Amino acid sequence: MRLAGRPGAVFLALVAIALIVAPMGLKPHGVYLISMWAVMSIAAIGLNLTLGYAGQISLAQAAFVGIGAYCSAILTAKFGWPFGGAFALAAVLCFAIGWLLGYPALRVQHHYLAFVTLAFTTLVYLVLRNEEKWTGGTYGISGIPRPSLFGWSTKGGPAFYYLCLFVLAVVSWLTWRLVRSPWGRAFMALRENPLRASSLGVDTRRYTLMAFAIGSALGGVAGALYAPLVEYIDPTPFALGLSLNLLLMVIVGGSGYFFGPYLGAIVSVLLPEWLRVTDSLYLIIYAVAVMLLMVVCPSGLLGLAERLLKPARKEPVARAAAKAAP
Amino acid sequence: MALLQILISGLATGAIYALVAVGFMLLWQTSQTINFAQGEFVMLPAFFVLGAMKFGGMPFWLAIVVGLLLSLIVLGVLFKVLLVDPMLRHGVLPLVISTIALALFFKEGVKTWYAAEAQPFPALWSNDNLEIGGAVISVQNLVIIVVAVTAVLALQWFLARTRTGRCMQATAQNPALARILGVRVERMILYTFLINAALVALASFLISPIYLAKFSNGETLGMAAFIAAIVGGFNQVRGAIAGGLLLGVVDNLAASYISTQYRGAIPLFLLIAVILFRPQGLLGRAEERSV
Amino acid sequence: MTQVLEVRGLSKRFGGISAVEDVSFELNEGEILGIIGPNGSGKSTLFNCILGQLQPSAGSVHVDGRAVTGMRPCDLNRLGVSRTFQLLQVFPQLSVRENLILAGQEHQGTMWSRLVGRGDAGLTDAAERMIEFFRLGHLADEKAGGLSYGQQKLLDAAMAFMSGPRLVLLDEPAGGVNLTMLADLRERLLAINREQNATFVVIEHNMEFVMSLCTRILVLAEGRIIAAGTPEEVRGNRQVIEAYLGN
Amino acid sequence: MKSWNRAALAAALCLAAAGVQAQQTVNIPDVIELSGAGAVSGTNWKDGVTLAVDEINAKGGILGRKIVTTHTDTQSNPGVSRALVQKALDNDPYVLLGPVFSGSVKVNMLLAQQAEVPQFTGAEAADITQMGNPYIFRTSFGQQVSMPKIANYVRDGIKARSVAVVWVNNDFGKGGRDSFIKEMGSRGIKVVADVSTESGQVDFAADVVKVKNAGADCIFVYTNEEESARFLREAKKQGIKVPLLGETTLLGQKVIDLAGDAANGARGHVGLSVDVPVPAIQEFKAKFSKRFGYVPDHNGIKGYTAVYAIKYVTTKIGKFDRKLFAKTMHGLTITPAMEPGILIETSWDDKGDIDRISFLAEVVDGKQKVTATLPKLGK
Repeated sequence: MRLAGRPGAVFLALVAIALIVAPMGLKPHGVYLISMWAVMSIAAIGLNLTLGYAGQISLAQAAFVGIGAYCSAILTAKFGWPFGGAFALAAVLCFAIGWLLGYPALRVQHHYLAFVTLAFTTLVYLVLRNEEKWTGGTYGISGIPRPSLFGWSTKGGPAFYYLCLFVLAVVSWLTWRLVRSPWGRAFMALRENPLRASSLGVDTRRYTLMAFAIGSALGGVAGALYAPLVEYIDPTPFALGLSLNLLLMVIVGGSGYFFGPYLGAIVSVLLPEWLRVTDSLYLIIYAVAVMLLMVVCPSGLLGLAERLLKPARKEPVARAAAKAAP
Repeated sequence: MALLQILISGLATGAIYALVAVGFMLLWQTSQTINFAQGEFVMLPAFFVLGAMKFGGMPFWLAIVVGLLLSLIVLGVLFKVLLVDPMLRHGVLPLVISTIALALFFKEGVKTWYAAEAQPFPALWSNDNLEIGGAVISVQNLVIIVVAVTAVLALQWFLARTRTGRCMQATAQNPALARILGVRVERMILYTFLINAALVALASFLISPIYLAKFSNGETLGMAAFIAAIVGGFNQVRGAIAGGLLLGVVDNLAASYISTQYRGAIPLFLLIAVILFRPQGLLGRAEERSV
Repeated sequence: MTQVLEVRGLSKRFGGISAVEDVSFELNEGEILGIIGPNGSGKSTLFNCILGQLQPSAGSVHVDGRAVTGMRPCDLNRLGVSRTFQLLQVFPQLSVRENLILAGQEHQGTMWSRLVGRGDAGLTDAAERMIEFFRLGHLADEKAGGLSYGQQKLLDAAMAFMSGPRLVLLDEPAGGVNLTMLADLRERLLAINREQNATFVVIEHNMEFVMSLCTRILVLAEGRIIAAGTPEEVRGNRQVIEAYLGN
Repeated sequence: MKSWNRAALAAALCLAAAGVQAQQTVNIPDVIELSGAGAVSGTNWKDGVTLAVDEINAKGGILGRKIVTTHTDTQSNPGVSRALVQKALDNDPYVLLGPVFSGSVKVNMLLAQQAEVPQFTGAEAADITQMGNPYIFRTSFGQQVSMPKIANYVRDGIKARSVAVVWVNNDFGKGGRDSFIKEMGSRGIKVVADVSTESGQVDFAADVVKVKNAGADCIFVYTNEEESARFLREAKKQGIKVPLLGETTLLGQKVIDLAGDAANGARGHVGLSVDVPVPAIQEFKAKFSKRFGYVPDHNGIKGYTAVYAIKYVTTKIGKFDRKLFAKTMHGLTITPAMEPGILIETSWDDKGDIDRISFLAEVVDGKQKVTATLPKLGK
């Protein structure tokens, strides 16, 4: 989606200002939630790169959030590393593991790739749970400190929110540049027609691995923030459920749209909270809402927006990313 | 003797996986539906039955009939018409998301409107045990193996030998061509959904007396069926039954001889190995894949 | 004249069936070589073997004297060998301009410079010229998927030329294109051939198109070359007529 | 009785201050597992709380104020539970109820401590009360209390030399298993098999084979209810003859219902259960079952008694003072005579740990039969 022109820029500026002033109008609970939204957005942006742009269906993103979270938690809480170092290592580690996980993608595609990455997520969960010596097992790791950066403590909710927001902004800017660079174009070529891409000199192998590695690194970045945000981690949040949830964020927001993950994260993180007014029915209503949304706009919220904004256009063919050939 | 016990118990569990895996695979074949709610599909029919007994005051046998009918309607027809049909032409992923949401809906629905706690479920057969060469197997387990294998073989016979079955296979392999040849493709796809609904209902009635009925039962079962379908071969009915039985045995062997903590990992390694080195599955035919 | 492409004893067998059998030919700079033959005569298999999409069972391929047998398509492309496909192969979600920039970008700079450098890899002007050349100007910002079939064929061909290739292999460029568009395409191909001394290999069923475009023609039947020569020579060849009509 | 006077005085003062005070409410939010792995425990807890709150409100509330309780679902996820506790704290709660999962408790007890809000938790992990948090209170035995009791039984009752342990690999089962094995070590009893099982596991054949082959004198089973039932059935099928021991969950009526006659002979320690022969608890069980249509487990009692403890303490101190509430709780004993809703005499120590009588029981003919009553530790 191109939010081209002035209205788009103005709108974005307004959103940015709203995000900056948000903590002033919110109670600590609200600040915590939008911090969680920012963190999940980062993870979903990563998945959107791998899946939405490069067309590689991955259900491994939860594992990378988990690896990032444990990396930052173990290094800061157990070894007293500064946050910056742990954060960087989490990103690099996930980049490397993501690169390796890309190799199966060179052999298999579509649903088969989804199954392999699904298995990977569950395997990582088992390791996190069973290797108690390192990960604390089911006891988890508590007392994860919120960092001080350049003498500025992020202990308080709003301060940590600004850290999350800052990272989100940097990630957004880098991703924006990436998807508009030749790399982004090559990713999309990979998604739409790898055979043709290869005949145009696009090194599909290298770009596939890169799409996995970068997407996974962003998962790690999100994890590295998740751990100090919650200040406690155990393996359960990083099981397959989170992968499916992140997939939901990308698809519901609009796979392959730059702003899709931000909207998707709203749906996944904030919508259930808003629905809590319905008490014990809130998850049921949430499930129905997601199904309705998918029936009404299978190409996600931004796909719907695009369709409504450009009614003259023919309905675009189903996005290649969403297509799994038999 | 211990090994025999493990093998026999593994086969009994594997038969259930197979039953669920077959339906899973049929849906994929004919309509490219990766049903992430398949486990919940197995969980639900038992609650249809319990609900019919509790709220409708029906006797058990009648409740079973009602449960089967409800399954056919809800998990067969409604699932297809309301969820799959509108999304099918938009590729696999929106439908995947929908089935994930559907799984949540079923789980939460049962929990909210029936009970969060595990429920006992009346047994269809006696709970006696038989002894085979030192290993013990319950009559119920034996019945499960027999019924599952029979059902799958009957299904295979149906698909290969009857006209409708062959039309269904034609639809699965090439819907466009099938349509040209005069096959009523829409109807064939509906049959697939009905067969799946019947299979999961059967699985539900067979296992609930042993495993109890609980809203969260689908989580484990769905995953197992999923792995069984892929390992056995995504395009072969007998592949799915081989996959299911293999998985049941491998799971028990892993727990016995490798590590109970990592018992869940072994089937996953099996899954990854099969996908990477024999993607058509152990018994499947090679399938055309994009390079 | 310099030799651009040399194929020696190329064979491809699938199981026991031989799709291409001992095919040899060479191609000089500026030539337009047509390859014709009945359906199933192995034309596309031959293409795919030359282009590294399939691994040949035997034989060798040289481009500019360099052995490229079995090289990956993307590496081959970066050596200056470009192609179009029999079936439509554009990127439907990208605009016409983006399609063209993509087609050229991997020939510029390094992986790193493509990551941090300009978004268009400095190719906007080149793409603009190509758009003009193929007369797609009014469609530059349209998504390629929204173009008509013939327009997509033109775009497909334009993409093949975007990297300034040394050799272009065109797989049925005329298939399914209407007459006006066909004349357009032929004229554009001849213009490129003239202006840039570009070298082509064309697989085609449309005899008229081939005869009017190519300088030399190879005839394939059951995986073997049964005739070769100028369009006039081939037209009169008895074996060729038999191969087409069957016996 | 001095406290009663003070309460009356406080109530009178409140009424005097403004006529509308009678309509005032007290906010006691409940943050609990209502979906995900903890849903069963959480639902029981929630219904127990609801029952108590409704009873108290029907009788006029606490110090004339009606209790307002919102139940929010943590989805059994510590990150979500943290958000919800934050939300609860944002609304100036008097006391906090829940959650049951110890991982979640570890996250949010720090928040409650910072806000100086007392918190009643259903968690049983040993370390929760060992972090020096003066605002956390248990509603049942911690595993560091219950495991020594069952360990003594293994040594003195069963006279076992070796034991096999079967546990569910989540934060409930792992914590119990670790405490139990430590207790076995200190008593010189050998652990010959250590079998981890999965939450939601259906096939226990391999696990039973394993413990059977280990040849232990007894088997300790520490899993959730339905897994316990499945294990018991498989154990019976494979003809296990040695005693099967458990802690609270294994002997519950729920497990007995689910496992059928396979449960017969199972024995062990029961901390808190609706099956013990205490009239007040039987009455509670009847009320609960009538209202919610199912038989509660110990989490139902935990939720119920927590609310009554709040009522008693608040009435005792005569005002809604959180700090004083926490201070009063330490070293407090509540007997059914003082507050019938507590069901059974209960004491809290200075760390927030609980002390009650408990029971040794055995399943006989499909019923839990108490064979001995263990006194409170403090007596």
